[in-house]
Amino acid sequence: MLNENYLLVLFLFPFFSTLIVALSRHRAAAWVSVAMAFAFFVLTLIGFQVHELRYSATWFGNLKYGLYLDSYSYFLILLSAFLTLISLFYSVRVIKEKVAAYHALFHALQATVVGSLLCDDLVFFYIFWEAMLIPMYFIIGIWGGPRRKYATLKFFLFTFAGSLLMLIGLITTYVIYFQQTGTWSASFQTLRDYFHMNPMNFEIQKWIFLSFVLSFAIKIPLFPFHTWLPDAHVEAPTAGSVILAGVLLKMGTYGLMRFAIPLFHESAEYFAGALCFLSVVGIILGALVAWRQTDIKKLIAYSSVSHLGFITLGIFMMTEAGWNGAYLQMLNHGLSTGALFLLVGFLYDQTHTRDIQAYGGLAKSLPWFALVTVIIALSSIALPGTNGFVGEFLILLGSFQSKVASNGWVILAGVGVILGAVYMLHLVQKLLYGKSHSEKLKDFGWREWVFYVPLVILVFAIGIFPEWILGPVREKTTAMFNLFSTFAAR
Amino acid sequence: MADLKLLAALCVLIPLVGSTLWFWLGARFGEKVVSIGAVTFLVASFLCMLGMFFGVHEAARVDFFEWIRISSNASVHFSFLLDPLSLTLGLIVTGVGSLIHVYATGYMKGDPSFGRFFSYLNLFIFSMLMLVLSDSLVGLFLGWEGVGLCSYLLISFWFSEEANAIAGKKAFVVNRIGDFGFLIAIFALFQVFGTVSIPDILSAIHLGNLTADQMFWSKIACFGLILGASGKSAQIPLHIWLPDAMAGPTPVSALIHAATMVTAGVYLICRLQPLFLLNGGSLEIIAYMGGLTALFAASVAIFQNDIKKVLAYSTISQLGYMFLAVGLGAPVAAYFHLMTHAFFKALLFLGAGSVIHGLHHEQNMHKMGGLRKQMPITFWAMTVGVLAIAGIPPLSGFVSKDEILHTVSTSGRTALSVMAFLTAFMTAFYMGRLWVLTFFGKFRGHHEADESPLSMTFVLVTLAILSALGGLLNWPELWGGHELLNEFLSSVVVQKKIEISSEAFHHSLLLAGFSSLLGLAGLGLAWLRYRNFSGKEFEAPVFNLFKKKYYIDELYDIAIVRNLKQIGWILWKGVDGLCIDGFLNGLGTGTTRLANRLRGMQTGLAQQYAVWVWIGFLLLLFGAWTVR
Amino acid sequence: MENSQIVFFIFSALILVTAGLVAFRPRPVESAMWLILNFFLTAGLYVLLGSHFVAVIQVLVYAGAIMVLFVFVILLLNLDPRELGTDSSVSWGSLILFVAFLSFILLSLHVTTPELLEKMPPIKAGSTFGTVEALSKTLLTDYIFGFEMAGVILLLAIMGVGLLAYRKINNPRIVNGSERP
Amino acid sequence: MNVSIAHLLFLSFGVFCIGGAGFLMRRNALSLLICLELMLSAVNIAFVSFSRLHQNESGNLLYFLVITVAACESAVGLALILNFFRLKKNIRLDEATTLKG
Repeated sequence: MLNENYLLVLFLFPFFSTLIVALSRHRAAAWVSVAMAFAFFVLTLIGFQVHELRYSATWFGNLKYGLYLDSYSYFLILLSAFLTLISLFYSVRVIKEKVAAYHALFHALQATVVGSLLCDDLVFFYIFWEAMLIPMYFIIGIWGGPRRKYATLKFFLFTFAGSLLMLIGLITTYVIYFQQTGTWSASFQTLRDYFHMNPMNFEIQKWIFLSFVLSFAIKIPLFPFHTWLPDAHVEAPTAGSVILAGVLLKMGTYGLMRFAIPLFHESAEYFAGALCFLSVVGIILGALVAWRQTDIKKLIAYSSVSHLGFITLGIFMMTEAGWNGAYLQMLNHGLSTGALFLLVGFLYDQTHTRDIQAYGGLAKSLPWFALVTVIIALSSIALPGTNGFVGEFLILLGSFQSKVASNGWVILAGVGVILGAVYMLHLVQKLLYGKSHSEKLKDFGWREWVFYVPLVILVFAIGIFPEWILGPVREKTTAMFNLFSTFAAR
Repeated sequence: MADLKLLAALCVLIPLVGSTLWFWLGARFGEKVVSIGAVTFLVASFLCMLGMFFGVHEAARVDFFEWIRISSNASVHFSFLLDPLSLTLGLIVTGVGSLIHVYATGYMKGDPSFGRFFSYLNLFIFSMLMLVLSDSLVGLFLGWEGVGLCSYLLISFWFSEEANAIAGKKAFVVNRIGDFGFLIAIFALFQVFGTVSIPDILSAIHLGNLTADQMFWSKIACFGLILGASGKSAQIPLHIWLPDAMAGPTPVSALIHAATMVTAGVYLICRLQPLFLLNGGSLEIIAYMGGLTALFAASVAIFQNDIKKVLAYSTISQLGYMFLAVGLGAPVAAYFHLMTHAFFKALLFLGAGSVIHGLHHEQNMHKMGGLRKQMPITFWAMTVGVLAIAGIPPLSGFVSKDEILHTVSTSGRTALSVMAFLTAFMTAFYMGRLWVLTFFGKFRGHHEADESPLSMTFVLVTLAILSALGGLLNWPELWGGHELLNEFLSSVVVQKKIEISSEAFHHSLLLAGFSSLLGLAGLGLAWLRYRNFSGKEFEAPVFNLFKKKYYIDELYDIAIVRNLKQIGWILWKGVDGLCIDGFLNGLGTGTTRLANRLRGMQTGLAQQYAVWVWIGFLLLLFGAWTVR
Repeated sequence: MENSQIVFFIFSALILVTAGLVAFRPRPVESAMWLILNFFLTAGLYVLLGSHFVAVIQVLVYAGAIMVLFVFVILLLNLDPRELGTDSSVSWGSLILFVAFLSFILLSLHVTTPELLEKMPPIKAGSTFGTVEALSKTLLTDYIFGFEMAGVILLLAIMGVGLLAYRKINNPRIVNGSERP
Repeated sequence: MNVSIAHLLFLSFGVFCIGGAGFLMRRNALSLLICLELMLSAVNIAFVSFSRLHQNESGNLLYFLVITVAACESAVGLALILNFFRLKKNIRLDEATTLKG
């Protein structure tokens, strides 16, 4: 059986691999990096049976730090490990310059992501949360497209501005805890347990909650803080886009589910209506704008805005089924959007254009590419049987029974389901159908199949047997909602 | 029970396995393997279905595994409900499906994507069976969207033509609008009953005792379901996709867009009939929607020149009949018409396909004519189909349509009656027109026509026999028959029995006479008008309205699609670009400008900095002093 | 008025005058000379305050060593007025205002804390205050850390100056003391 | 000695102000350094006075630290001036504007 040292290993491994990759020689770096990513993936898989693990130690003096793993963090770590593995594998052939640095940055990113997912301590969470920006900043800034300077600046400033507000909220929480108890603690568990028993003054709590939500909303990104996303995606290298969409955006929703709402769920219920409104606007705006894009990556980026709107809707509606669905949808979106970016990257590497008009009739020359694209697109528009459906269905079904906000929002969000089909099929039609004018492209080789096969299998595996994820997640959600309800009963 | 479970699983999984197989094998092993394999698989599935049909006496539930657990006491299962309603439609799906597979092996010969075609077709059969057999609304929804997907894939099967791809997209999106309604209905029903299992919902309705709030949500559910059904079954206002769907290969049109998928809406309403009975107003809506659609589509069908378009509008019109019947509380009649329609409309489509195949993909009826000599088998099969749909006794179409007309005429709704009879007449007329234009007169085309291969004609003949004799399945008791279907379905749906009396007998005879007279009149008129066709159609400004399908496509385009596109553009450039980014970039440039101003302070002269330090020190001192 | 008081005022006045001369004589060499005088006077003040050892150090190190360094550099550079540049004309008004402001604060301190104006108590008889012994004891016990730090700072300064001097030779822009265009 | 600490502080303050004024107004680097020495000396006066007031050695010790700093500062400063002179052929501080923003 795994003990808490497993957590320590899990936590430190990416740092270790960053070091190894950074120090390895130019030629070998890429494969060393893939091997390390694979090792980490296997290491993560080992923990599959783990439901809850806690590790706590004293750093020096009074400074304690704790690691905490449960199903909420576990599956995101798994997703991160998986996506990092495939995107690094994909990059082996694509990235030829500054290889070691590139791969090391991805491992560093992994380290920060895993760090912030495992942290039980708000201060450490904040540190990793901020540190996440740095590797991404360099990945986009060095290996990015022509407008990368603008994109990185925007990306950095947006997210940074948000997190500063969170820092203020965090310190306030910290101080209030001290004022009321006379001891210092930044441990999330301690704070949550305490504030459940002794709720904060609502006026203050409201503002702290908003500061947290703003920070997470920018990362998610929730309307109207989403405009950094299309620019960042367009300029990022393919693997960067995969990780950005697949993992980094999830950190925002994870933060909501893990920190903001459990600590301040009174305020969450208070603001539910407004936040659901923003989510729904995001869903519809993302879908409509995605429809009008000619740049494929931008289209996918806006589709992310739309999808993340569903996730936040599920979260803010504060129902158990909605949360389970939202969590599952986080993973689904990571897989399907990651795969879409990889597919676009596959085309871009051959043609060096992302203009949707430049393609057409690819189904004829690239039948296997077409097959995978259609399957992933279907997962993205939530066709039953694919993973997207289970998540979206649970979100909408759960939210429909919400007591904190009107279920009219769900009906409006349902319109987003229709529009989702519109833009995704628009993309499929423009890429795959019509007159073929790109005959010379090569179809998938073994390298592509290595990661598309698991992706496609996962799409259906989650779509038809979602319980292997939903089961552990539901346990966690139920426990959390029990806590909320005891609070409401008092 | 275990056997039943195995049969059910096999019945559904065989087409699914086939679907993946043909996609892989199609390119490698050539047409022969694929055609034999696909047909064998489907026949195997049909046999499983038959086994279940005879193995199940009462309704049976077959549970496979838990799919999605919603909460601790509610979950969605992959499970089947085997009862008369689902088994009958299942038989039609697999039976007609098998026939059409056989037909398609001939029709699609030589197509480079032969394997892909059968892969999609098998996938369709899988989805349709999921739709029909599923015991939960969510499982039904899986099939519901699955058939929509297959329809999309098959409509845009020849994707090199941009128009086909667009038609496929249109079909999918319009269907999605319906699916949205369905989804909302599922949520609302879950809200009321706390379950998504159909039998559980129905038994809860039987128990009654719904609060006002629950009634409200069940009403919402009804509207959602109507929207869903109208999307899938191409009723007004979501009918626009079906005519365009004719871009797909003809076997597809026969299987999906005539015999099976489009009837899913009728099936859904029959399935949940108690729910609709709970909200009488919704049934009224269904009836009027059906009646209006029937009349509207028939009027458009008269003016179409594309042989498949005529049949497409005819399908819409006949589906309207079914909705009309369901809405007036005669689900068995609707179901009966659904069955006979599956036979004769599949026959008509396949016959049309045979003609198209013979003429090397010519679909314009103006370029046909006199084909009865070259294609005798097709001609005779089609003749049966035309007579059946026109309602000439004693063919199947007559019997089923007569039941519907009977229901309408006794319902006391004059407007609906007028619509129904008018439609009956128009149906006969446009079918006569099609028949005459295609098979009589002089040949007006370019290519020499040949009779189709055996695989196709065999299917035509089989379907012709079914269309002719299908009426026996539910021959009215009034006329000495034995209402097999009615009896069979009576455990599932509620329909008022027609009392056997001499008065009713007279009424029904009168009705039958009138309706067959209408049919004959329509056919005769068409014969007179088009026997010596010279390329001249009816010309009048009014008819433009019919020719242009009441401008509904254009209306939607202007009112919805363009506006949405416009909104998308405004949201992109206006909200995202101008407002949000404008504001933020403004913040950025503002900061830069301010910094440029303040930069002047940074002269590089160390002494000036010292002055600032001095001033700062002074202010601090002053501050400290005032605080004191 | 006592003698010591008179002496103190004379010294104070002289210190202030020399300070003014240091600050505002145009040529650096004059400033340096006045500064040496100023340091001597300050040493005298320290004697009055009873810190004899400090006074000695003031003369030896400050006036002797450091100021010699200054004078030496001045001689080395041998600047003409053009190279010295014109002094800025910070308005005298603002300066006076500033001085007035500070004086005001000090005066108000006087008003609020009159104990500052009390005469300092005389040095107790037998006290070792100001002797080398007392100073060195304190320096090597209580303030040993500061003492060491001072040493480190000096070392760093030596290294810094060395570095600056070293760079001069290696700087390619400067050959034989003159800048290459 | 029969003066109050305030007298001594006034003296220290006066010298400091004069040094500061010189520091701010002179334009040649040498005078600047000299004025700096003056300011440090003013601080020294204050330290030694406090030492006298409390009759312990702390103030005197600080005096030593200050002259250490003064020595370092003048050594480094003069070295810098020499370098500056080599570069610019003068020691006019208004020419040292490389850090202009």
